[in-house]
Amino acid sequence: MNESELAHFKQHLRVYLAVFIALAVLTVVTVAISYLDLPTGYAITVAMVVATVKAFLVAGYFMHLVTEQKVIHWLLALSAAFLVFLFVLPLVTELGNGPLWTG
Amino acid sequence: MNEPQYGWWLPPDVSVNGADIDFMIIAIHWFMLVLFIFWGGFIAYCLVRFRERPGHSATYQLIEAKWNRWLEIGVAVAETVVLVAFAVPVWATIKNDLPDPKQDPTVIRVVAEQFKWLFHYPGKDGTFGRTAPEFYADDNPAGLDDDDEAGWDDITVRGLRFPVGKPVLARLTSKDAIHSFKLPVMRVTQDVVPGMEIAIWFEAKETGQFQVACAQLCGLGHYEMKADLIIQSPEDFQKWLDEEHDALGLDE
Amino acid sequence: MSELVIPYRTEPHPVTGVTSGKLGIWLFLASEVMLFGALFSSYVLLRVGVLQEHWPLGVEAGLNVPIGTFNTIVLITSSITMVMAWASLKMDNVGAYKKYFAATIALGLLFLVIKGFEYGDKFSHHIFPATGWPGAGDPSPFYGLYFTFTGLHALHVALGILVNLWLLIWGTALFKTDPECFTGRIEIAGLYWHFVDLVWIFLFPVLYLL
Amino acid sequence: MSDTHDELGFWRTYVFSTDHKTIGIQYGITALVFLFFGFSLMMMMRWQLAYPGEAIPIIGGLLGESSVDKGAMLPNFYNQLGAMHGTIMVFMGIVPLAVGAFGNFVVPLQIGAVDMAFPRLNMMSYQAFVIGGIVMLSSFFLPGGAASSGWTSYAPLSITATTGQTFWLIGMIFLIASSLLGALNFIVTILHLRAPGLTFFRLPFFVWSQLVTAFLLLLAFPPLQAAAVFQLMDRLAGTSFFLPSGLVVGGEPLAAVGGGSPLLWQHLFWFLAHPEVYVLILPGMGIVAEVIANNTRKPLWGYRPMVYSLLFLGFLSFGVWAHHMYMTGMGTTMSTFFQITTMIISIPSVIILTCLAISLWGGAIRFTVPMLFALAFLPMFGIGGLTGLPLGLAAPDAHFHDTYYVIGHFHYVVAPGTIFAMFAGIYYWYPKATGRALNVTLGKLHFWLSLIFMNGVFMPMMFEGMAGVSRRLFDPTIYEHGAAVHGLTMMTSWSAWCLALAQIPFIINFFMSMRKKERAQENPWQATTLEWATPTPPPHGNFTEPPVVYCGPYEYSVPGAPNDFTPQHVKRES
Ligand code: HEA
Ligand code: HEA
Ligand code: CUA
Ligand SMILES: [Cu+2]
Repeated sequence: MNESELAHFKQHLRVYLAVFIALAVLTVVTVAISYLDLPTGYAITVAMVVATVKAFLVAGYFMHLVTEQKVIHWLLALSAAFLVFLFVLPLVTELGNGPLWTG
Repeated sequence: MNEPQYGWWLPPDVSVNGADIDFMIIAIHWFMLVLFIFWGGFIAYCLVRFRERPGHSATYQLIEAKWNRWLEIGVAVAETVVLVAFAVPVWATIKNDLPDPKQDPTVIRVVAEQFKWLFHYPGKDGTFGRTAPEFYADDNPAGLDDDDEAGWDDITVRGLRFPVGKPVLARLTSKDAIHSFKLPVMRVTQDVVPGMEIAIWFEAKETGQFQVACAQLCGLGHYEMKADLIIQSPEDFQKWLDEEHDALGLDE
Repeated sequence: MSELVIPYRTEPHPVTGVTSGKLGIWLFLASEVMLFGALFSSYVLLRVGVLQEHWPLGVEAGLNVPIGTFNTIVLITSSITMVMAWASLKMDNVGAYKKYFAATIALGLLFLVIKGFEYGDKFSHHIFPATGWPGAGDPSPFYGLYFTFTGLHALHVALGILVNLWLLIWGTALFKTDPECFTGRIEIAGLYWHFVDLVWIFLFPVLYLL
Repeated sequence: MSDTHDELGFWRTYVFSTDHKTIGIQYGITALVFLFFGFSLMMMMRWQLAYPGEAIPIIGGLLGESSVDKGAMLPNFYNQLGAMHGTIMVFMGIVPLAVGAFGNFVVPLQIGAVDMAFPRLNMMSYQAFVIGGIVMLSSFFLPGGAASSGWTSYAPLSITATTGQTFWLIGMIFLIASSLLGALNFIVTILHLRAPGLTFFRLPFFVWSQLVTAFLLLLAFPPLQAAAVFQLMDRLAGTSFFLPSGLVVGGEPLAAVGGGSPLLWQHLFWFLAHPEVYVLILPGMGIVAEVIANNTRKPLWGYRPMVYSLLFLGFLSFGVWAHHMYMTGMGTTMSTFFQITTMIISIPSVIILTCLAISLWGGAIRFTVPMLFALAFLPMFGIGGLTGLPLGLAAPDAHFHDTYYVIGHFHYVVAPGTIFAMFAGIYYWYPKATGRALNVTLGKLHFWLSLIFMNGVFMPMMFEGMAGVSRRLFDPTIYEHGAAVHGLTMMTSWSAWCLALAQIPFIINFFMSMRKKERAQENPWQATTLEWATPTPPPHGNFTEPPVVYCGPYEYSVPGAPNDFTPQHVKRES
């Protein structure tokens, strides 16, 4: 690539570094929070929120999703939709299923 | 007892809910038949009228069919009607209207194992003895806890009996694989899933001698996992209970 | 026989705007999403299924959170080195690429080694997939889930390492003849690698912290 | 092909080929052999059902005494045959034939591509399929025999089953991997390698069906992969994902942690298996559409609605799976939900069939052999599909669940449905693949006999199901209602054996026609789609010059056009 492109590309490197730092910090954060032992409900919510943020950082910047083409977004949207089916339907079905297999 | 007539169509139905189910089955099959004959006829007609022959050629222009929309909408409407008017309410009754103690239902624990059915009646005191897997034994198939007096008068048998005209509350459990508790003449099918206790209800409107079947593949003996199903008049049933009770020999 | 020229290997397709390779890897990742999605959904179902007192926190179950945290950092670092490797190629600086890529592989191995020690530690405490919690015979599939999840993930890491090794040792030659194509391959390898990292980002809190 | 032979030598040309056409044919032959094998297993079972406890003629003597007792089948062997029949037919028969064979051979040709997007991946996908198949078949020789817990492999039964089940799981993992690689390849190929001018709404319907199918495979299979891993762990590592506590098997407490859920397996399995059933039917619909358009000599009626229905069907098929689980005791809220989705998903099928039927109107219908099979597909699938409706409603399903009615339902869709579509495809594309035409008389013989006996096999099952006879029964006659329908059972069995005989003309035709002297023309059916624009048989790289597309897929009997068919790659003057 030519000079200007190169200069422009160097911008990315800074972003990557920033993302990396953010990820590291967030990791420490989740762990730290886990030591506060909050009630399970909160703990799960917090941890999952943090994890999701990290996931978006990785997918968005390391995997360039932010600048990626539409096809890819649609594809991921599709599997996300099915993922929702896969998470929600069995759970709801079995919770409405009388006593659980508590043993 | 009247001999059941089995044939190439629905088996006899002696349950209070069976009629609804049978009605739906018949109705839907008429609906299917109409659709099929309509389409079959249409296709047959096309095949004859538009067969390739000298002096006949295909038309590039597609016909402006509107009626097919109506047909499709018709199918959709029909399905909606069946759903809303029959399927959902009927199924809700079958699943949810479990009899409450006031109707004093005949309560039976049904225990499935490879490849036998076990039917467990609470006995005179009307309460089941405590059961646990560790007590299972050849002479104690229900796994009753001897220390629990409630269990001393419990009756466990290999054939299912219950009185006519009175709801039955069955509580299904399995020791090993998934079985399926099927009473063809009662239009009842319920999988018996190990680790879960599933309560169902049904009610007979006729007496008779029939069969319990297992409808879920549960191993080698799945095919022979049947039991007698004897629906009796309340008197006969009570008589049977007393006999079984005496057979326990608790008095001496 | 594969001397055929199949278009859109290196140049993006006018409609989709991506190369075939990239579309392919994303499709593969989509299916991987469903795979791990199924694992997590099973986790949820099983967890709500058993009595809560039968479900240990990671710490209670003897998972070593500091080590887990460290391993997370290792994996994240390997991700950034991976990006850098790709970026170096973009700025056609093969030397830097080699360093970063080697580092990625090394970190991946480190991750596996540490995981191995964690497993060893469990085994030495007679904790196996078949172990219940808190003790044998208690109905909690926790350890089963722990070993299956981490095992499957480790498998993915191992696979990534193998591919990367191949690319580093035998693949790089391609860069001289067809830089576009090779950079593309590294990007694809990267996408896979980041995805594996991404899975761990969820695995870690779910197993160790909750 | 001819010249490339010497360049590459036998192995690279026929065994480790990366050419989509060769791979397609490899898939086809393998799948057909598996189909026939799966059918043979079933013919043994049909003997046991018709003549319970009697020695199986001929074969009975050849089997080990672990499977037969003095020639008479044993229950566990029956269960093995049943499970393997299902598995082989679905995963090693129809899917490889419909997707692997027809997809591979036809799709690149129809979109004017030189090959699949990833030829080497394509080869790997076939190899994974073969390995999976070998693992499956080898399990018959294990102590305890093959998997015997049904193709659904419900836990806990499958977890306490013999080693065959482990092989089943490993085999499935290979077959799934194969399908995933294939699916990925198809999607990229269809999205990227279309000839210039071949816009999405100029794609032949068959390509659309393959595209949707590929997405179903890609996104529905992984959960079963996960489930298979879980079950392997349960069997080998003693975990208990699917095992609740306190199981007592054969009087012995089961040594397992417990705390698992048997229903979790069912959810993961059916999450795949319902989309899977559409994988079984959609390519068939695609083929039928092609053949009907070609033999009515006019464009398909309602091409766009059909495509939209296809997409809708594909999407919704991920949200209906629990209609296989009504009887597991789910609450009425959820059963209502799944009843609604199940009724909704039946509508697109109705639309597609309606469009195909109306397409006949105004045509000049040629009753070629492929057309006969395609026409028979419509009512046969109709019966299969319509019988799905009562099953889709929980209350009637309470009587039909796991009876022969279900068996009848899905065999009508897969056997006289999909298999007929497959035959249509074979008769239709055989000339392109081999450069020889199939014999018409034998073809018609094959068709009429198959049609008669297919119905002879599956229609009686509907009535057995009505009578409440359960499936997977080693000997239904031990039940009163089973004994009452034994006449029907006999009819089914004899029809099944005759159906096998009815395949002889086909097999002869299939192999003899290859040896024929005279070659088939380039475009024997006077079709419009691109695969007919290639030399016959297509060389490596397919097209002599890269085609450009000027019009839709089914431009038949265009007013003012020179012929009654206007190929897609021919520019129309004016
Ligand atoms: C190709 C395979 C295929 C297809 C397409 C279908 C299609 C459908 N299936 Fe089927 N099904 C299976 C394969 C298939 N199924 C298998 C293998 C099983 C058993 C698994 C096992 O337990 O082992 C099964 C089981 C099964 C069950 C579970 C039964 C039970 O176990 O209790 C149910 C319940 O809802 C069901 C419903 C449906 C419905 C509503 C459709 C709908 O999509 C149907 C829609 C189609 C129509 C409504 C027909 C439209 C036609 C017309 C309107 C006119 C036709 C007439 C002419 C053209 C003349 N199926
Ligand atoms: C795609 C799926 C598929 C197909 C096509 C078939 C086809 C057939 N099936 Fe199958 N069947 C299943 C899937 C399928 N089945 C499944 C999933 C089950 C449930 C298993 C379980 O309980 O777990 C089942 C169960 C099942 C049962 C119930 C067993 C029981 O419950 O105890 C029966 C009973 O008769 C049966 C019969 C048949 C018959 C007679 C055919 C015939 O239609 C076969 C027709 C085959 C051909 C016509 C062969 C065509 C091939 C050739 C001619 C080869 C030519 C060769 C060369 C050119 C090299 N099947
Ligand atoms: Cu019990 Cu089948
Ligand atoms: Cu289904």
